[in-house]
Amino acid sequence: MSAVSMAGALNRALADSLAADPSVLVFGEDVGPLGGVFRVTDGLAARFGEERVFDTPLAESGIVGTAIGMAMNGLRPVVEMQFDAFAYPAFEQITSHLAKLRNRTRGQVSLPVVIRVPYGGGIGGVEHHCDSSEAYYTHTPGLRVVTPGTPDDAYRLLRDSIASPDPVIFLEPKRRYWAKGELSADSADSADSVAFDRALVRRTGRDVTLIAYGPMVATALETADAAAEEGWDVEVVDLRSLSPFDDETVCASVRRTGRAVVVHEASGFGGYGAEVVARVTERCFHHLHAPVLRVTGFDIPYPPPKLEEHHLPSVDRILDAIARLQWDDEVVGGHGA
Amino acid sequence: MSAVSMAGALNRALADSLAADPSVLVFGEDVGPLGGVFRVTDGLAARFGEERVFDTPLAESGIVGTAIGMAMNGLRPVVEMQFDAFAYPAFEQITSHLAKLRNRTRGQVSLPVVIRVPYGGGIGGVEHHCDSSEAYYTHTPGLRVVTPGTPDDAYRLLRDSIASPDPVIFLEPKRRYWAKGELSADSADSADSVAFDRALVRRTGRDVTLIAYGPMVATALETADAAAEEGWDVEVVDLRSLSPFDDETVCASVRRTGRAVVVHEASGFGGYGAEVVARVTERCFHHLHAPVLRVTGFDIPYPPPKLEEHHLPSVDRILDAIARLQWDDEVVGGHGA
Amino acid sequence: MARTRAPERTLLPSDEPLSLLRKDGSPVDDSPLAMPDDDVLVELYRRMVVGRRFDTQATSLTKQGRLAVYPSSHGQEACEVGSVLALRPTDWLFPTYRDSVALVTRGVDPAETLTLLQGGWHLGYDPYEHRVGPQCTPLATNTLHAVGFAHAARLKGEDTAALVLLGDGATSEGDTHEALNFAGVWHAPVVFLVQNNGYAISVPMSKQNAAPSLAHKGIGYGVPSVLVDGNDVAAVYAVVREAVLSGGPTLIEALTYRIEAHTNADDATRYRTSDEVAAWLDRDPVDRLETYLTSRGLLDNARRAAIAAEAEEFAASVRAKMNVDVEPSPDDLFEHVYATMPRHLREQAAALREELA
Amino acid sequence: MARTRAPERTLLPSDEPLSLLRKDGSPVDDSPLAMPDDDVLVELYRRMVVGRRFDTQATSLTKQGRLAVYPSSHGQEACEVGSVLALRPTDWLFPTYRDSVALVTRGVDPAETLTLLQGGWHLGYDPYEHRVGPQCTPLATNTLHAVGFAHAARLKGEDTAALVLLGDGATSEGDTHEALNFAGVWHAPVVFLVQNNGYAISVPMSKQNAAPSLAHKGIGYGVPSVLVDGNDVAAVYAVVREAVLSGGPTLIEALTYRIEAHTNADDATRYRTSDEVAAWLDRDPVDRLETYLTSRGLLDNARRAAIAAEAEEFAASVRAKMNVDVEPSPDDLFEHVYATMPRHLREQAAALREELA
Ligand SMILES: Cc1ncc(C[n+]2csc(CCOP(=O)(O)OP(=O)(O)O)c2C)c(N)n1
Ligand SMILES: Cc1ncc(C[n+]2csc(CCOP(=O)(O)OP(=O)(O)O)c2C)c(N)n1
Ligand SMILES: [Mg+2]
Ligand SMILES: [Mg+2]
Repeated sequence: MSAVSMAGALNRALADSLAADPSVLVFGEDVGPLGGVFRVTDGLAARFGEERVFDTPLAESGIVGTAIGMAMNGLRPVVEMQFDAFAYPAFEQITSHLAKLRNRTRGQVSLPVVIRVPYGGGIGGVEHHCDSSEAYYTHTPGLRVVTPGTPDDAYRLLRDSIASPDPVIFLEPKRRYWAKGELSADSADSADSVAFDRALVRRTGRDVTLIAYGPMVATALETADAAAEEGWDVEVVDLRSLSPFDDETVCASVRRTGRAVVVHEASGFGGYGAEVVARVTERCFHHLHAPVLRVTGFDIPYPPPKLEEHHLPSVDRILDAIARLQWDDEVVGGHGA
Repeated sequence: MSAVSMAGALNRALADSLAADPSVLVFGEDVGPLGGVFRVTDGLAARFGEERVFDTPLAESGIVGTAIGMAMNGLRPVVEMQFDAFAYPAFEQITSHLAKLRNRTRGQVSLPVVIRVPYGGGIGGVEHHCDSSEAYYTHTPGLRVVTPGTPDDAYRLLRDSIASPDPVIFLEPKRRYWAKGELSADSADSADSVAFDRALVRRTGRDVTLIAYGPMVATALETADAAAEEGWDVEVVDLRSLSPFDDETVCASVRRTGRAVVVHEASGFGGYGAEVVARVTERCFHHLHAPVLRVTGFDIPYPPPKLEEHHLPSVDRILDAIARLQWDDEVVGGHGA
Repeated sequence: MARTRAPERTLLPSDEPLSLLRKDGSPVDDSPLAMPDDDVLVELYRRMVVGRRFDTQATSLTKQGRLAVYPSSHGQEACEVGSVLALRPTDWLFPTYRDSVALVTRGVDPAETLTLLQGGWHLGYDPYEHRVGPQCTPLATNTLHAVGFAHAARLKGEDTAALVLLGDGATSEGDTHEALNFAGVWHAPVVFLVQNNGYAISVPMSKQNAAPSLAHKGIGYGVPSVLVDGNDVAAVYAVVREAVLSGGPTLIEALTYRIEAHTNADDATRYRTSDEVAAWLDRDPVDRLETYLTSRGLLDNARRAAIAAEAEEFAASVRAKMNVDVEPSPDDLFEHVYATMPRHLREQAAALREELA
Repeated sequence: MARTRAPERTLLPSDEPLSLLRKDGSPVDDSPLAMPDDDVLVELYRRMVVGRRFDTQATSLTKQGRLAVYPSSHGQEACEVGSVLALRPTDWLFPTYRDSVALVTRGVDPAETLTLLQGGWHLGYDPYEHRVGPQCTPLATNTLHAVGFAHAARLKGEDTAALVLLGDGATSEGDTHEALNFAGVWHAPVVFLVQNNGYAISVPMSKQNAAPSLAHKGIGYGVPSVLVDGNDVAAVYAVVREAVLSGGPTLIEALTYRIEAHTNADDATRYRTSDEVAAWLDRDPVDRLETYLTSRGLLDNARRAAIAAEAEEFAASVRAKMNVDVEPSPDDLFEHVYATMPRHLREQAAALREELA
């Protein structure tokens, strides 16, 4: 099978889901004839017709709110928010309805809605086009929050998300839209739901666990290569499902290595990484040789294009964090007061 | 000075700020003649006139968006969101504008807006009336997020918030509105801005630090009393300012006690407590005898009145957490793999 | 610039509210509306009487602490009942917190209707059983659900209209705008019934909107609009029925009044006069129809008494049901957050069970 | 039910767009609008020519990589220039990303105007210097800022109107609705100028709105509405001027067209035909006024050449400024998040400085 970009893999997942299930719809701003500003929906309106793939008025709350109504009536809407920050007008519908209606109705109403959100920076985008908004969604019970790091995962996770009876916030790392990768053999014909809420060890290593997701998976793997040259054997865990969180896979890794660094683009304060640190520390405290560290964006609004490189986690910054994991202390032990 | 309820203290703070500064305005839904559904703005419209204290159309994005415009034009709006979940329609204006305009304009535009949000549960309120939404705001750089635990703090922090050049999300623990306390001598006449972003040790203790805020301050103090009977000497830190976070006060306490529990009503996953755990662990790792634990709401939508007691952190649940802080391990030391 | 312009005439509401019955119960001569059939009129009356009794019963239950809160629709029965009876069985209703009478009129069990307000769960009924969406608390948000639902029906080839209820205050929310716009563009079969009862809690219309009427919003979306006397149940029935059958969207503003405070927790004397309330009591929707039916010989004393007795019986059954303590199980907290309970919730549920053991 | 009804006549737009100049540059005989003074007309022409040259220059700069992105307003100069020149010095402008020509017309330095699009910072100018709010990217959000700003001016006793620019697509957002409603209720001096250029990126009006015109939204808020030929700068100037002086809110829909793609990154051939573009090129706002001015003897060859030369000079100065690399300092990242830098940002700034040392 030939290599495909992440945008291409997503396009294929949408097409395959539309073809497989007549209740699947795709709509949003510019997703019809234009094919989306990132071309993720390219060709779908022509192939499946404008009844199933269509442009809406420009109103994000309207898009999510009507998707909720459609899902109540048995359809499976897959909607797009054009950029991360433009999902905020839909925040009320997402938080108070999409996330809570199943619970509110004791399971009688199921909302299989997927909200695709191109997120994160690194593409020279101006303000409001580069937010990493995962923490807003992961703190909201009732939502699943998923993000792929590779084209293959993009395909599989999106198919799983569309098949899921739960609402899914599907975060697409826009800086990786054009990076190519192979699709695994089976992914073209079936959605493999085993993958859906499990983290994946992308690279094994003995010394330290790098915990990453979405756009940072590639950066973490690069770091692991660089770290190998410095003598550190780095394990890389790709979370894929941010909520629910796969404690099992992550903790098994950290217990093995005794050290961990969490990486994400979003601002650190109150960011998703805080949860990872807290969970891992609670569950693996006695296996830890050093506090779990975070490498994240600064606690600032996303910067303009010319400054974004300073904000984003880099290989060097992750290596620095690894270096700070108290390698010398190892023999000392104990956390005396 | 006689005891006053928190609602009364907030009312006094608004009145004193309105009296002291003609640029202060109070508006929102039902804050005029009705005096707010919790009566926090009682009597203000009559005293200061409907040009300064007024009802708006029913639209939260409109309230925050126009407050931004007013602040750009030199006024100091203090707006009310009637209940926590009803602030969500304003999420875009809060996140993309209120929080970011100072930064966007390199400091040329200052937005001294205060958004008052009655938050949290424990009052038998139906769905959407009991959310603890602090994590959404604390993860957003550019906002200050403040919450009082006592009437005295309510007065001081609200005056400070109104005086602040930064936008403030002012979270009012609605279950504590009617609890009475003394106002400190100086608070009636001056806003003491030293208090504004500092945590406060509400009770000193040697064995363990309870970190709480807003509605949980009273619960934490109650727990400390109960714990004393079981032989634990508990220190209680009231954060007051959730963002920025007072690392200094909190870490000094945890370094002293070597153990800590963070308490909040909001769901644990990705909640504010995760940040507290992560920060404290990063900064105090070698002083910790046990992982910092969290006692929080479950990872579920806020429950209906008849079930809320099960969801909310209770004295017993906090005592349980304290008991799990590995008191026996103390002599063992070390965190072997 | 060659856009087809829908004729303004059909999109703008009439100058005066449409009506069929005058305040004194006499029929309007030259109404453009068709008077409902006799049996429908009697049924409207019966349901209003039962609905009002249910409503006062619910208010009493708050005083006994059996309900956490109750927003009364006393005075608004013409809207609550007239609109719901105008629906076909296949249509859907999207109500708000104030529309408990609409729910029981639609056939939802009264105890299930009151579950939310009693505090046992967020919703007590199965939306699919009577085609009634969950009663909605965040204002105006149900308008979008209704539009999406109705459009989905269209896509599925089903003949289903959605009736969404909202208040005057809710029209100010952005969601109402987006819903009207989507409905206009999609020509979705949705009836937006704005019960303009003059207040959003304490805020009067003068602070809410400066338009000639709320129905004047429709033209901005290409949505036909109707202004109707909301205390005239025959008129409400007629306009909603026509809207439901139109196959497209309609915005209806019904002028009415809530006689009680916003909820039992509200103090309405802070923002309105008793004279104002009295004037509206004089326009009572139930009395008005009763006078008309009596004058037409459609309602005699025996029938009236039978209906009153039925209402009493209904109230008694509500009391009986609400006096049974149904305690929700703590397990429910975790059961339906996701379709399948994820591990972390299984752990939390287990911890709670252990705590309670 | 005794609400005062504003007369519908003044709240509804005219059937046909108001205009002063026909497509061919000849004057409209029976326009209800007053033709601007001669010197204003010449100034409008001069600013449109300069504005257009600036616009094409900016588009070129994207090709050279000096700008990250540029949304052109080629074809919309009558709106950009006509509305801004209609403002008084004390008035405020609340523009969007597409309104760079409006900004330079208002006197903002072109390099400062382009800072956002060049990628150096989110905004390059001081809003208070020329009374221009920050160019706004999240659609429709600036409408609320404009209403709040104008209402604050009223409260402070200042005679300041706010002109907010938005597109056809932005009218669908909830914020536009809330802003129009607040403006109506507060009678705030705000001019909402909707530049209806037919598309929101690729989405045509037919999928955006089903109303007879976007201006028909005004009546739903009690806001007087105007439909104007947005390629007729004299008419745009006249209606905005009148709206600014009215002391209350006005909704203006200006029918226009963007000749270029949405931005340099967009491929407009995916959603519109070259015939459509050609038809609109034929309605060019600059040519139209040029013909009229020439016919009136207000513009001779020498003046025309002088203006063209001025535009070239302006473009050259823009090129020169934009060719200087102004690198923002990493310290800026932390400086203005709060009024005073909190400790955690001081630490982060220090860490970055160390890293870069
Ligand atoms: C988004 C949102 N904001 C605020 C509230 C709080 N609230 C509940 S009812 C109400 C007034 C509603 O007025 P209206 O729409 O006229 O309906 P009515 O209660 O008169 O039937 C308010 C402000 C809410 N429920 N939802
Ligand atoms: C809230 C929001 N949603 C989506 C976008 C992405 N977006 C940028 S421009 C645009 C189209 C805007 O169309 P219109 O309002 O007609 O203005 P025009 O670009 O035609 O001037 C879209 C969808 C945005 N900027 N803000
Ligand atoms: Mg009302
Ligand atoms: Mg447009």
